[in-house]
Amino acid sequence: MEKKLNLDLNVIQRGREAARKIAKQVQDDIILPNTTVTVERTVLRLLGVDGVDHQDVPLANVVVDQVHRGGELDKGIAYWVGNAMAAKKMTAQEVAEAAAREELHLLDIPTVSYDQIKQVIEVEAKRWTDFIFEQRQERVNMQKALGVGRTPMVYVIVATGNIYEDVIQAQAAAKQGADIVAVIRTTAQSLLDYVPYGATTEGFGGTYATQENFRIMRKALDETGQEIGRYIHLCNYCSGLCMPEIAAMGAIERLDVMLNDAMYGILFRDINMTRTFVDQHFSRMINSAAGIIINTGEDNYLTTADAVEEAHTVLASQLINEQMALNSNLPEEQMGLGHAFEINPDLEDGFLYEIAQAQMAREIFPKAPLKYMPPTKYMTGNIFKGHLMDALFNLTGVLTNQHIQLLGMLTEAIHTPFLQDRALSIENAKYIFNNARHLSEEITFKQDGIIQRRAQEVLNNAVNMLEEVAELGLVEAIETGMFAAIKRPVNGGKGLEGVVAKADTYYNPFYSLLKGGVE
Amino acid sequence: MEKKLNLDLNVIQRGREAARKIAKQVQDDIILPNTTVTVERTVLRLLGVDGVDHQDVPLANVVVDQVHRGGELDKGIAYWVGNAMAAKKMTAQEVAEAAAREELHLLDIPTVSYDQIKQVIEVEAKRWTDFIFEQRQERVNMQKALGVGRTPMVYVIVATGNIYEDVIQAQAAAKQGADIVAVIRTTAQSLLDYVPYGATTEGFGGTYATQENFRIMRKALDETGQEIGRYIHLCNYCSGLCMPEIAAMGAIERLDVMLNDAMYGILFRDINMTRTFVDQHFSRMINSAAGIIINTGEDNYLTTADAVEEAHTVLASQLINEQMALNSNLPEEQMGLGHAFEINPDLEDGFLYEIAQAQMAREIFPKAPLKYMPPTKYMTGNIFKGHLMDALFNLTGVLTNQHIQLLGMLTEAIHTPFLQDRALSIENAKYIFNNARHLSEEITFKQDGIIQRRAQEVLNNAVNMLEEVAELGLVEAIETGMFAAIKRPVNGGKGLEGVVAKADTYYNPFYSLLKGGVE
Amino acid sequence: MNIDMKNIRPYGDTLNDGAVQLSFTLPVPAGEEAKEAAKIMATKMGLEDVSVVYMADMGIGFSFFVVYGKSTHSVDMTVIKVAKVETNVLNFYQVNDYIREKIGRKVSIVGACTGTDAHTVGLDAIMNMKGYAGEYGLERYPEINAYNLGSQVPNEELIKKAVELNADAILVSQVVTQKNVHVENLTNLVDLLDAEGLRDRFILIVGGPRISHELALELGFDAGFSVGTLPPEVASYIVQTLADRF
Amino acid sequence: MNIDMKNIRPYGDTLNDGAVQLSFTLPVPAGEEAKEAAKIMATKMGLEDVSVVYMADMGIGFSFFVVYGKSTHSVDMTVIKVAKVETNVLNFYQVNDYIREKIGRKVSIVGACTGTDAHTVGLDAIMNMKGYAGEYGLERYPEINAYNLGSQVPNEELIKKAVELNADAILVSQVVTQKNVHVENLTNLVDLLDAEGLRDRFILIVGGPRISHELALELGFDAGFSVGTLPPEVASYIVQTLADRF
Ligand code: B12
Ligand code: B12
Ligand SMILES: Cc1ncc(COP(=O)(O)O)c(C=O)c1O
Ligand SMILES: Cc1ncc(COP(=O)(O)O)c(C=O)c1O
Repeated sequence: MEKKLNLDLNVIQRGREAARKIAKQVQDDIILPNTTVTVERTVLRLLGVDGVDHQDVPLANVVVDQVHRGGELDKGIAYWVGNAMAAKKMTAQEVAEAAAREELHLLDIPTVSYDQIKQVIEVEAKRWTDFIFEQRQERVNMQKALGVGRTPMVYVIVATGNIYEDVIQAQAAAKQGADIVAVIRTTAQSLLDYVPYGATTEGFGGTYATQENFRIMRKALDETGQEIGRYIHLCNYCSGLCMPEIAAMGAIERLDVMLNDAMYGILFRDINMTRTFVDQHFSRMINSAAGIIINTGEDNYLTTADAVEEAHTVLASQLINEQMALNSNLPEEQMGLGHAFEINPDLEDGFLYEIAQAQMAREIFPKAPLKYMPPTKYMTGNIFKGHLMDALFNLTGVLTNQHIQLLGMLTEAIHTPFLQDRALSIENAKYIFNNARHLSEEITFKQDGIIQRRAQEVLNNAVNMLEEVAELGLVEAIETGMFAAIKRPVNGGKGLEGVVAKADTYYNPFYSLLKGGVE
Repeated sequence: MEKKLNLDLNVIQRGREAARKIAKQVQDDIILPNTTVTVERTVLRLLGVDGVDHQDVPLANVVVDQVHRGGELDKGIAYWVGNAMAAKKMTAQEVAEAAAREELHLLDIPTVSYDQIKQVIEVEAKRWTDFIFEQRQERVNMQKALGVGRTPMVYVIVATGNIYEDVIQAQAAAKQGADIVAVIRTTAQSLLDYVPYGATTEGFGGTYATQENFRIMRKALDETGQEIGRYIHLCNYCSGLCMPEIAAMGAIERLDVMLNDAMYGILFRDINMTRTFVDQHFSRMINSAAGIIINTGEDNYLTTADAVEEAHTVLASQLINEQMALNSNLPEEQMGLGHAFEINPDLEDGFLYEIAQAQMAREIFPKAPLKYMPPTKYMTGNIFKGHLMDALFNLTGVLTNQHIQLLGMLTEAIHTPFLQDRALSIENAKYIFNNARHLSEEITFKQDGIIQRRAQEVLNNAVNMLEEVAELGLVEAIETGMFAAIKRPVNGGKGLEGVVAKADTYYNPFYSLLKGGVE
Repeated sequence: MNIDMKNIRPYGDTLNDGAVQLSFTLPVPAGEEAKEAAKIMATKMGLEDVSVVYMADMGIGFSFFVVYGKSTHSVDMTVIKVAKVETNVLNFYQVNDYIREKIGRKVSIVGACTGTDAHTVGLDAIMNMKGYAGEYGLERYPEINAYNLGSQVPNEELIKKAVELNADAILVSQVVTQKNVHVENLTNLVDLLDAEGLRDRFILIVGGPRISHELALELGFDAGFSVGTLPPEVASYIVQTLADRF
Repeated sequence: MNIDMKNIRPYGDTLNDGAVQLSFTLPVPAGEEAKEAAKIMATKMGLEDVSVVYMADMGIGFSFFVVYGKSTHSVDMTVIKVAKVETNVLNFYQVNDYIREKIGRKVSIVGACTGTDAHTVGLDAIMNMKGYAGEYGLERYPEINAYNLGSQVPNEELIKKAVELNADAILVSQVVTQKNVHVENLTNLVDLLDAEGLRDRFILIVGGPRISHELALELGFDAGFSVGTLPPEVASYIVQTLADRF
């Protein structure tokens, strides 16, 4: 890729170095020493535990809660469930069901040897990780057979609240030209400390993320993909209090893309820091192994802050997300780092600033499947003007070689998309992508012009900020409100009660198994 | 202005040379030896003849017809009317009125000396040319006082058929941000061999171009201009069988812009060649003196032909229009050469070709206030898509420094513009012009890239065509269908009966008076 | 989905939600009263849950609105019958073969943009050699003699030419529809033909972006063609109708 | 122009032409029948001269339409009365002066995005120091104690805080309106206040892009504010209403 912004590679290097330092500290001080209830539930899910009890509580929660209440989660749920399996000659699922019927208390079972536990667990764990790798291979095969859309890939959302209605909208979208369909999650779900179960029809501004819903939509999109001869990607939210569990569900059901950010939950959902850092780490290991592209949430910075003034926070966050992802062994090719087209449309030369920002992200993260978010904040009920803002957004996308283009909707300020809104949006993107297909290769930017200077300025500000954060430590930086002007204390936020310091004997087979899966 | 296309100056020079040769031949062989009924009627109008007879025939027509029927128009109407004025001690208007009452036959009046005739005529002629120069100065003064819109100037049409309804639409447009308002002319008018009279309310797809209508609209736009503090330009059609008369009316009523093309009438209205060449020449002398910007009609080539294949005919016509205009002493600063954004929107990289064409026009005619026409042919009932096509058109306009941007309407395929269509169009243009204000200065095109190669190819084709035309002569080129694939025989077409070979003693004071007016 | 064909309603994101988008201008100044007027207007149109999502001043005391609402109306699809050109569409070769076999002589076709209409592109698309969208025009058909009279042809002249050329079919193009000028002009043509007792001599066809087959029948034509028509469709209709009439 | 205020009609390019643009999707496959259905739908809405200018297949046997027509409905402007916030708008300095003079103590204001709503930008625009569109927010007013409770605040908690802080006014923001969740949530707040006999203790205000003053009154609030509201408007309303209530 041609470099057009004359960015100082040393400055970029300094930024990466600072971010690496930031991430390492979090890794060493927070992530490695701790586990969480959702990490442990994920372990259960990856050992084949599924279903809910008579009160609709997921069996994974039942089992982990039992051990957590007993104060013994620090050894890892794999230890306890493995012990039960070995002792009782049961599968993990049978153990969980028995626990749900209150016929079994994991902590009351006499313990067998560590080796015995490891033996039963590793077999089971390997079976499921292998299944994940198979699903990954299946994706590769299908993509090879069907082909995929060219970049920028067209990403649209469905958000009816009803999985069956979502299916109709999603299939229509694919036929209209969408490459990626994201099922928006109901607004209340991210703060639930469990994953709802089964097919659901009553979401609110979105549809529950459940394994069954994943399965239903995956099947529908595979069918449509076959029909139209193009692989259709499925996206959902790997975010909130159940990050790694959803990652596991996504890996099993062959989702392709997942919203997954290292800090979003802390800043925008007031989830506890430690909880989030630990959860995102494990969730990304799974995403990595499953070949799922993550989408980070830097667009969120700009929904509250000004996109010109705070542009550097987007880049700073991208660099942190990158380093944290690397610590989860997630390859750059799966890092769908986020950014957004959110500058006030009344700004003179605003389009130039947008180009600068988008091109900058492209040059700094050349291998990343960047995810570019559309104008939302300045959209109004004027659907005609809105359609034009989306057009400049689409033009910027193709001009700066974005990988994933989340399409804006002309009705953004009014309602979640109608069928026709999505169709008009796709038409907008397809028209502009095609009509300006090679514009990117045709154009260079003036030496020290508005665009170059803007990109350089944003880069400098971001690197200065990162160096400050590295100095301070990420925890303190967040505590003092350096990100999105939001202050979150280390001991505040939701989900803290689900954080557990690991014992020396902590056992989780997946850390090593998953790492092994990716080249 | 920065050159971005790497165009070969020698090739451009060759094109200009060929066009100069083409224009010179027309000037020498066709324009100078002939006059026409409308040229002579124009002379009367510029001597103060106004009004209609009891059958609504304009007095200018009554008088010229009298002399033309008598076979004596070859001396010029100025000779005959001057003779009557001198003999009868009447003003030109009085002569015309008497002729209309059939109390006076110009050819029956005993002739006075040539010197006497010249004396009465020159005084009167000078009075009216001075008035035109005053109007020109008035424009300069008002523009200085009020300021004018920045380029690309926003040009919109009104087309209700009723001048009073037009006024409302025009004033609204100015308040919405328009810089130029064109009153579209009723569809039947261009083939009338007279100019209708008075205020009119029943046009068809447009409003009659009459002097009173000009006056009404001029007054309305001056008022609104004062109110909003921006000079609003008025445009009408100096085209059809009455080109020079409308030029005179426009000069008197301080119009600012006029559609005026050297070949449009021949090709697209089947008006006789000689008639058109003579008429356009005199009309342009008036436009030149009056400081009126002409708009040529190259967009018309692309309504029937393919905009990619026939792009070079646009440039060829621009170069011919330029040379013909120079022969009328029209300065480059008043040459609003036309071109259009009419490539099939489904074409891959079509946007690059549009940029190439627009930038090429800009570089080849650096001083001309180019007039850029919007997509029309590929507009459909899909108003949403249409609005996007207009957006790329607007972006191309600001990116290539067009001077006059005739705004496209999202309802182009449906109806002449509603109030709201125009407002949305203006919003479209203003948004994009402002948001990409300095994009032009920021961007350069790849050496030998798609854009450069396309511009070079179009230039080469145009120059080859012009050299062929120069070889053949313009008349024969048109006869054999080299322009717009339309064949027009030199002795065919409308208005031929109004062409008269000049006598040696032909007299028309305005040729020299008008020439003298411009530096 | 369970779509009730007797009660079709607009669809936004849920079956039968009735979702409709509107835009219009009212000749009143922007403000709360204007917004209310827009809401009342939409309500009178049978919308519920009306949202006036945008209001803009048009510069002269008028206001533009974008409105969303849920239509309470429904349409019974089961009773809709639309008049359609029913002949099979043959391709270029088939049409010529058909003429040779079923008609046995060349077919003569005259076309024009009539009245003040100067939009020739549509008629040219059907008639010119070059054709349209990859399909040859009628002039290219060896078994058809096609005469394109061009633009702004008076009805009288068109009829004269059709008689002169012994036309089997007359093609009229009408693009300008302002103030319903096309309806007037087309009616006038039929009246003239009737008056001269010539109506049955010709297959009478009209085309244009605002023409429908239904409108054509209403106005006394044999067929009407609209946006996107290709030459073979027209040729097929003509030759089959002609063969039927023998 | 001679505008008849008793019979306001949409305006395209001529007074009373009734011109209206529509777009909607019907759950039927594209084709002549679908087009006819769209036309019937528009006709039922009271449009004449209906043109279905665009039809597009939506991929799943549904069709999208763009339609123009002339509305036969008219609106009587002379009888429209819209409830409006009637207090004068004072600026930052005037509000503070007004409080000092007419109220003589600090004014206490509590605000929250209630229910599941997490859209804080609108409320922040009114309350935060920084303010909005160049106007300081309520927190900056020296004579006002403003407490912004943030997002997703349950109604119960909001009331508790308001009592605790001895609030003069409660500000509620509601942005999400899907399935009318805002109406439910706002009604619930009024019910809770009524139940505890606290309704008259507070000036109760709601704001959001789909809120109108009228809706606010309907739901039992004192005032409603919508798109583009600036902090001084809200402050002015509160302090003047407060002074009146003394
Ligand atoms: C090109 C064009 C012109 C060119 C025409 C050049 C030419 N030689 O044809 C020029 C620039 C000269 C022109 C002038 C005017 N135009 Co014009 N023009 C257009 C434009 C942009 C495209 C029309 C077109 O070529 N379409 C492409 C063809 C292939 O499509 P089509 O005509 O629909 O034809 C297809 C079918 O309908 C059908 N068909 C058509 N005819 C026939 C006939 C038969 C027998 C059959 C079987 C089928 C058939 O088959 C065709 C192929 O599929 C339209 C806007 C638009 N995008 O539609 C405005 C438009 C048609 N013009 C319009 C107007 C008002 C004018 C003027 C009157 C403006 C003025 N006052 O100066 C003038 C006057 C012309 C006149 N006297 O008629 C209006 C009409 C409004 C209305 N609904 O009444 C339009 C809609 C633009 C607008 N929004 O104002 N125009
Ligand atoms: C920014 C934004 C977000 C941000 C919010 C960040 C934050 N901290 O606020 C994020 C990304 C988190 C978000 C999330 C969601 N959002 Co959101 N979001 C928007 C967006 C783009 C802008 C809203 C905004 O900030 N406007 C700017 C402010 C200044 O305007 P305002 O709110 O109207 O406020 C003004 C006035 O209304 C008034 N006002 C407002 N409140 C008050 C209160 C008082 C007392 C007073 C006096 C005045 C007042 O004064 C303000 C200043 O003038 C809109 C789309 C749009 N362009 O409108 C969608 C939108 C509101 N979101 C929507 C949805 C559905 C969601 C989600 C539910 C999606 C999902 N399933 O994940 C989530 C969940 C959030 C939740 N639980 O509520 C929908 C709502 C649809 C509907 N009508 O119900 C919208 C319309 C987008 C869409 N088309 O789908 N969103
Ligand atoms: C990373 C990430 N997660 C989740 C969400 C969705 O919100 P919620 O937290 O309600 O699931 C977003 C929204 O933009 C996001 O960027
Ligand atoms: C130079 C010129 N004159 C006139 C016209 C208008 O058409 P008419 O000949 O009907 O006046 C055009 C239309 O594009 C034009 O370009």
